[in-house]
Amino acid sequence: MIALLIRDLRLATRAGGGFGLGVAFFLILCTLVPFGVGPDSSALRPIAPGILWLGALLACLLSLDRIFALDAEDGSLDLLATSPLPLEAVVAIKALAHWITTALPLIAAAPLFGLLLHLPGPAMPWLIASLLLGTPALSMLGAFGAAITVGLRRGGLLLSLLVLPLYIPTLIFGTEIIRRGQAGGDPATPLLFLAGITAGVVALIPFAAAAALRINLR
Amino acid sequence: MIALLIRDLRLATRAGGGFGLGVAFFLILCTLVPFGVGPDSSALRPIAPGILWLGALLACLLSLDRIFALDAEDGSLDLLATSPLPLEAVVAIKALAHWITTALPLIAAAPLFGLLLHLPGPAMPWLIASLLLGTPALSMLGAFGAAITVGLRRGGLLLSLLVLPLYIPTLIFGTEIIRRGQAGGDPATPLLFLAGITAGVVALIPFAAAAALRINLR
Amino acid sequence: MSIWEYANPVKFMRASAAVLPWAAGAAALCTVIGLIWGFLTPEDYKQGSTVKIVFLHVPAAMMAINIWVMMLVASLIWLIRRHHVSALAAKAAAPVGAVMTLIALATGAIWGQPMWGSWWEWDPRLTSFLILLLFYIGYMALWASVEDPDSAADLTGVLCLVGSVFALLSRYAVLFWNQGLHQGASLSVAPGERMSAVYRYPLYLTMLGFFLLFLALVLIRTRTEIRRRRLAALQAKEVRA
Amino acid sequence: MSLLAVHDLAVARGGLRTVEGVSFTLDPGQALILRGPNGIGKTTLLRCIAGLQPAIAGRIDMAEDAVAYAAHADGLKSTLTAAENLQFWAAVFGGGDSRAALAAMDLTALADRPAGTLSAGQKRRLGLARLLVTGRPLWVLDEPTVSLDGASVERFAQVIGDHLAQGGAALMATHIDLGLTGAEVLDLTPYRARPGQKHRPAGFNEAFA
Amino acid sequence: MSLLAVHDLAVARGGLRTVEGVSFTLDPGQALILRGPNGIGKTTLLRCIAGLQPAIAGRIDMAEDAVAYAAHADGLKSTLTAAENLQFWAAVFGGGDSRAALAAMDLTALADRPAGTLSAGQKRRLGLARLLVTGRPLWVLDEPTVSLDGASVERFAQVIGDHLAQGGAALMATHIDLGLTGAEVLDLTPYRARPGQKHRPAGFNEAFA
Amino acid sequence: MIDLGKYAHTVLAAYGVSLVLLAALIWQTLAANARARRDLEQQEGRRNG
Ligand code: HEM
Ligand SMILES: Nc1ncnc2c1ncn2[C@@H]1O[C@H](COP(=O)(O)OP(=O)(O)OP(=O)(O)O)[C@@H](O)[C@H]1O
Ligand SMILES: Nc1ncnc2c1ncn2[C@@H]1O[C@H](COP(=O)(O)OP(=O)(O)OP(=O)(O)O)[C@@H](O)[C@H]1O
Ligand SMILES: [Mg+2]
Ligand SMILES: [Mg+2]
Repeated sequence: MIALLIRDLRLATRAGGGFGLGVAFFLILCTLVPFGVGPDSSALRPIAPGILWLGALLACLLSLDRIFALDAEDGSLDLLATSPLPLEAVVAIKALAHWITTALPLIAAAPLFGLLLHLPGPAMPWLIASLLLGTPALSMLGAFGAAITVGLRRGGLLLSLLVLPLYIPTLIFGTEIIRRGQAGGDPATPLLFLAGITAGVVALIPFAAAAALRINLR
Repeated sequence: MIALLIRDLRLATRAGGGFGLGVAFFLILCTLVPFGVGPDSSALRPIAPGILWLGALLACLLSLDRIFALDAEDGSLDLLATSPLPLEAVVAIKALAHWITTALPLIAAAPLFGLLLHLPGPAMPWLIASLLLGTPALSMLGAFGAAITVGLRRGGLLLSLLVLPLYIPTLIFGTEIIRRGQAGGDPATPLLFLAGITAGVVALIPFAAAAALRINLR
Repeated sequence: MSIWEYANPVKFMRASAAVLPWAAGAAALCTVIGLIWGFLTPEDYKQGSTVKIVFLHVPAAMMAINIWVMMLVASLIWLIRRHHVSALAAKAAAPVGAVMTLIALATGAIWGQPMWGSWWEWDPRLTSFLILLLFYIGYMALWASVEDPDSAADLTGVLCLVGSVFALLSRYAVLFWNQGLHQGASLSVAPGERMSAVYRYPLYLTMLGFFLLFLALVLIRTRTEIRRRRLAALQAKEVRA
Repeated sequence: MSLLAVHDLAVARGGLRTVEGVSFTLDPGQALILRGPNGIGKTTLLRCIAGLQPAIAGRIDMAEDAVAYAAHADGLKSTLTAAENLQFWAAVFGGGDSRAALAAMDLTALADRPAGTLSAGQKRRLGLARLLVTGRPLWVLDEPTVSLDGASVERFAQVIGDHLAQGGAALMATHIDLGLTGAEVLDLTPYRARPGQKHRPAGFNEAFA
Repeated sequence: MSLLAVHDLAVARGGLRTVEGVSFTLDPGQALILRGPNGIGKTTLLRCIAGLQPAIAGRIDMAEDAVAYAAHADGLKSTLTAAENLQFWAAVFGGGDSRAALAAMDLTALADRPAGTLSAGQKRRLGLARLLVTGRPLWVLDEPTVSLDGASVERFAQVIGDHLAQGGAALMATHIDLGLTGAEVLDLTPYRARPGQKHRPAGFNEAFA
Repeated sequence: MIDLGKYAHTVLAAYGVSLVLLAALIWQTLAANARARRDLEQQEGRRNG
């Protein structure tokens, strides 16, 4: 298990592994938004939480096809499926590796991007908290989508369509936390909901994803 | 030339061709935004032009890897390159096919999504006009990015990274048209600039894209 | 001997080994002295001690642009004359340029906090630098992603060409989009607008220092790339044999 | 006791049966070679025994976690070195000395090379070295010697011989002669699935044919 | 006048020369078969003549737009029917009767099947039918008979014979005997590139080795 | 020590960030160069020896 995690992390940081591309994409998105909606901080501040969450979500989304597709192409997935590791554990580990290589750098960089979008200082801790709590669910749901589309040739857009609706609850509660924190309200309720969603997803989705993989392997 | 265009359109509308996925993605995005920024029309109205343009841009982006990658995988690209069609024409036709299958449905659906985001009525014609004028540049620049990344395994995120910065001028002038039109100002200047950019891009980028394809073919 | 001779890797290794100690030494000297001198300059009556930031900010901003231009030239030399070292020099310069852009952005942002009251404004000057950073990132990411070195050199060359045009275009678009807060060029020749000599001479020195630093770093990095390429070439031959 | 016992097995690919009625047993120290024309279903049968797809009919008896499978694709990561690739699989299968496995396939000199820079034959040897670190008794091999030159094929035959001598077993599909003395051969041609009424369709294509 | 004349050609793959000093001419009615061990550079040479990659040294003389190229991949779209696939290429090359081409490769019965549902050999036949609709005199073929059964190979040899009789020419790389009478054979083994000082490196790998 | 006035934090932060970035760049450059030299010498040694 540890070996699989280490291998995936190593692959991501070697040449062509795409480590850091997610952050770069996030940066571009944050740059593009003011071009779309105008440079005033009064226009940017209210949408900043939403944009930051959407950016995280899309950066996640665009890196999903790396989770299983590369392993399926070079035959590793067959070998992993016949190894002593249960396929559920493989899914969970790969989602974890995706989270570490994509979401974690993104969370680390998020305050910086918050500055770009004029997110006020008091909202920053809530931004971090909501991302830390919510992104594991994004990675896990993404792994499920990737498992379903692993056999398809250019599944990118289809993958997005399958996965985005699954992301909606996470997105809603995530932004609500920031908004309430920013307004000085009480973000406990959405925090609780978000934690519940993430816990449920992390506990149950690996089984669904492993089932999807088994179907695609045979 | 016509034959190539017809074939690409036919492929897009057959099973698995991905026709309509762009609009679906656009729809999801537009429904996600109110969740992100709150449902008040006062919050939505000022950002509506920007969101619509960003949505169009992202929907475009996610379908780019279909432009050349599928043809490269099954060997059609080699055969097209040795055919009497100049590679520049192939690029131009494929960008056109991408525009017709992705951007055109999007433009047709845009007023509907404008309504969802409370874009005021007088801005609608400007929305359509700016999209009509700007999206050909998006498709063509996307074809350039797709040509550069055609040899790569999972170029999705990299493709976005290369293409999105190139979209900046188009995005700026496109939203500026709507904003000025909405405010009753004079959108002639940004319209002119946008037309200029699109004309320049459509005239020159096929050569750069064909050069990139030749490099990747050898 | 024509200047193109230096495009031969062996000759380049020899020549750069000779130049490198001098460039590195001069770079260290100019940068350190310039920065210390700059740090000791008196306060500005308007900006207070923040004026000292200029000795980092302006040289970095200048180099950020100049390095991209140098990459463009090197890419053109590769695309037209197929000199391999030229392509590798462009590759070597990109990270240096990206760091210079980052320094200009960071010092500007830190400066903006007391001057404009916010860390970041979507001022055209700042925005164009952010866009420049994006182009640097894309260029480096493409180099890292393409396995075949010949294709990588060609593709990044084409990208550099197209990217230059769009970086320029973006600058005009951004100017059209938003009015600026940032001051204009105060090194300009127009009298009255010039900054006083107290600041000007240390500034010249740090600018020279940053340029030499860039030169030294690019030479080292190009040598690194040449060694890596040679290693890969030897391995490829071994596999083929 | 036998390592693997297959009774009246039927397998399907793409919703259609390929072979049916296949039975054999494999004892420790035994090697069995599957033969048959292209497309008869050798690969499908091996994947089924490796547990990658379910059988349509029949029974497969063996101990759990006994199989090590090696297919056409070697599952190598081109940016990891040869040693790193092997160490990963050794860790996943919990054991196995990767240094010894590299030596057995004559890869010691290439241990620190990224797998992407190896030639086709060298990659294949690395893929086969993986079998040695699994510590599994039953090797299921699909055309193991593709793109190996003569010397490597001999070395591989010797590795298989050692494995059998230590009480292992091997089931392979191959078109060429490996020079394994004492290996049995099973030709699948007589087991080609015949269309006709079956108790249970193998999938959509058969259910509606 | 000859259709193709190659003088002292050198080609490279992956930044290293593969073969060099290759010269030959091909007149109308003539067929030339390239042979050589795996990896010598047959495919590279053919791609170079087809215009897909530049030569490192030497000259290729031929009329513009004379070449029809067929490689391992057939360039078929699985959701288009066989006839649609062929009609597309006929339209691109401006001419050619796609009905006749289908008939020549015995595909008339399959014309309305989506190409994705054809078997490997049928796909290959469709890929070769494409040559007939190009109307080009010089066919450049890379292992054209892969996955064809005996009857199809014979049919293909006859198609080539007809093409030569009509003043065309064919350049092929193949490992098997096609039964083409009068075809010349060129073994590339003696032309394998030797390391040494060259005026101009073929790419990064040669420039730095 | 020189007096930086009320902007001490600003000035020091700017110098600090810039020098850290420059130091990281220089360190990375030298480390990569040393590594490339070592790998190449190893390979050439293997070829000749
Ligand atoms: C974060 C972003 C910033 C960027 C990318 C940036 C970029 C630049 C560039 C490119 C120059 C060179 C101009 C030239 O010589 O033509 C410059 C100079 C200068 N900047 Fe900034 N700047 C930023 C923020 C700031 C801030 C916040 C201030 C202070 C309020 C500031 C003050 C100055 C001064 C005083 C100069 C030198 C005088 C001059 O040459 O114009 N900059 N900056
Ligand atoms: N993805 C697929 N979808 C549908 N049918 C398939 C698929 N893959 C293979 N088949 C069919 O299943 C049958 C069995 O294939 P299999 O790969 O098991 O044959 P094989 O005996 O291994 O052949 P070979 O000697 O060429 O390796 C063949 O008739 C083939 O056409
Ligand atoms: N993408 C690549 N990058 C680097 N080297 C390559 C690449 N593809 C092939 N080669 C090498 O180029 C050489 C020539 O390959 P080529 O495909 O032309 O051989 P071939 O004669 O067609 O072989 P075969 O008979 O197997 O088809 C081989 O040594 C091969 O290893
Ligand atoms: Mg098989
Ligand atoms: Mg070949």
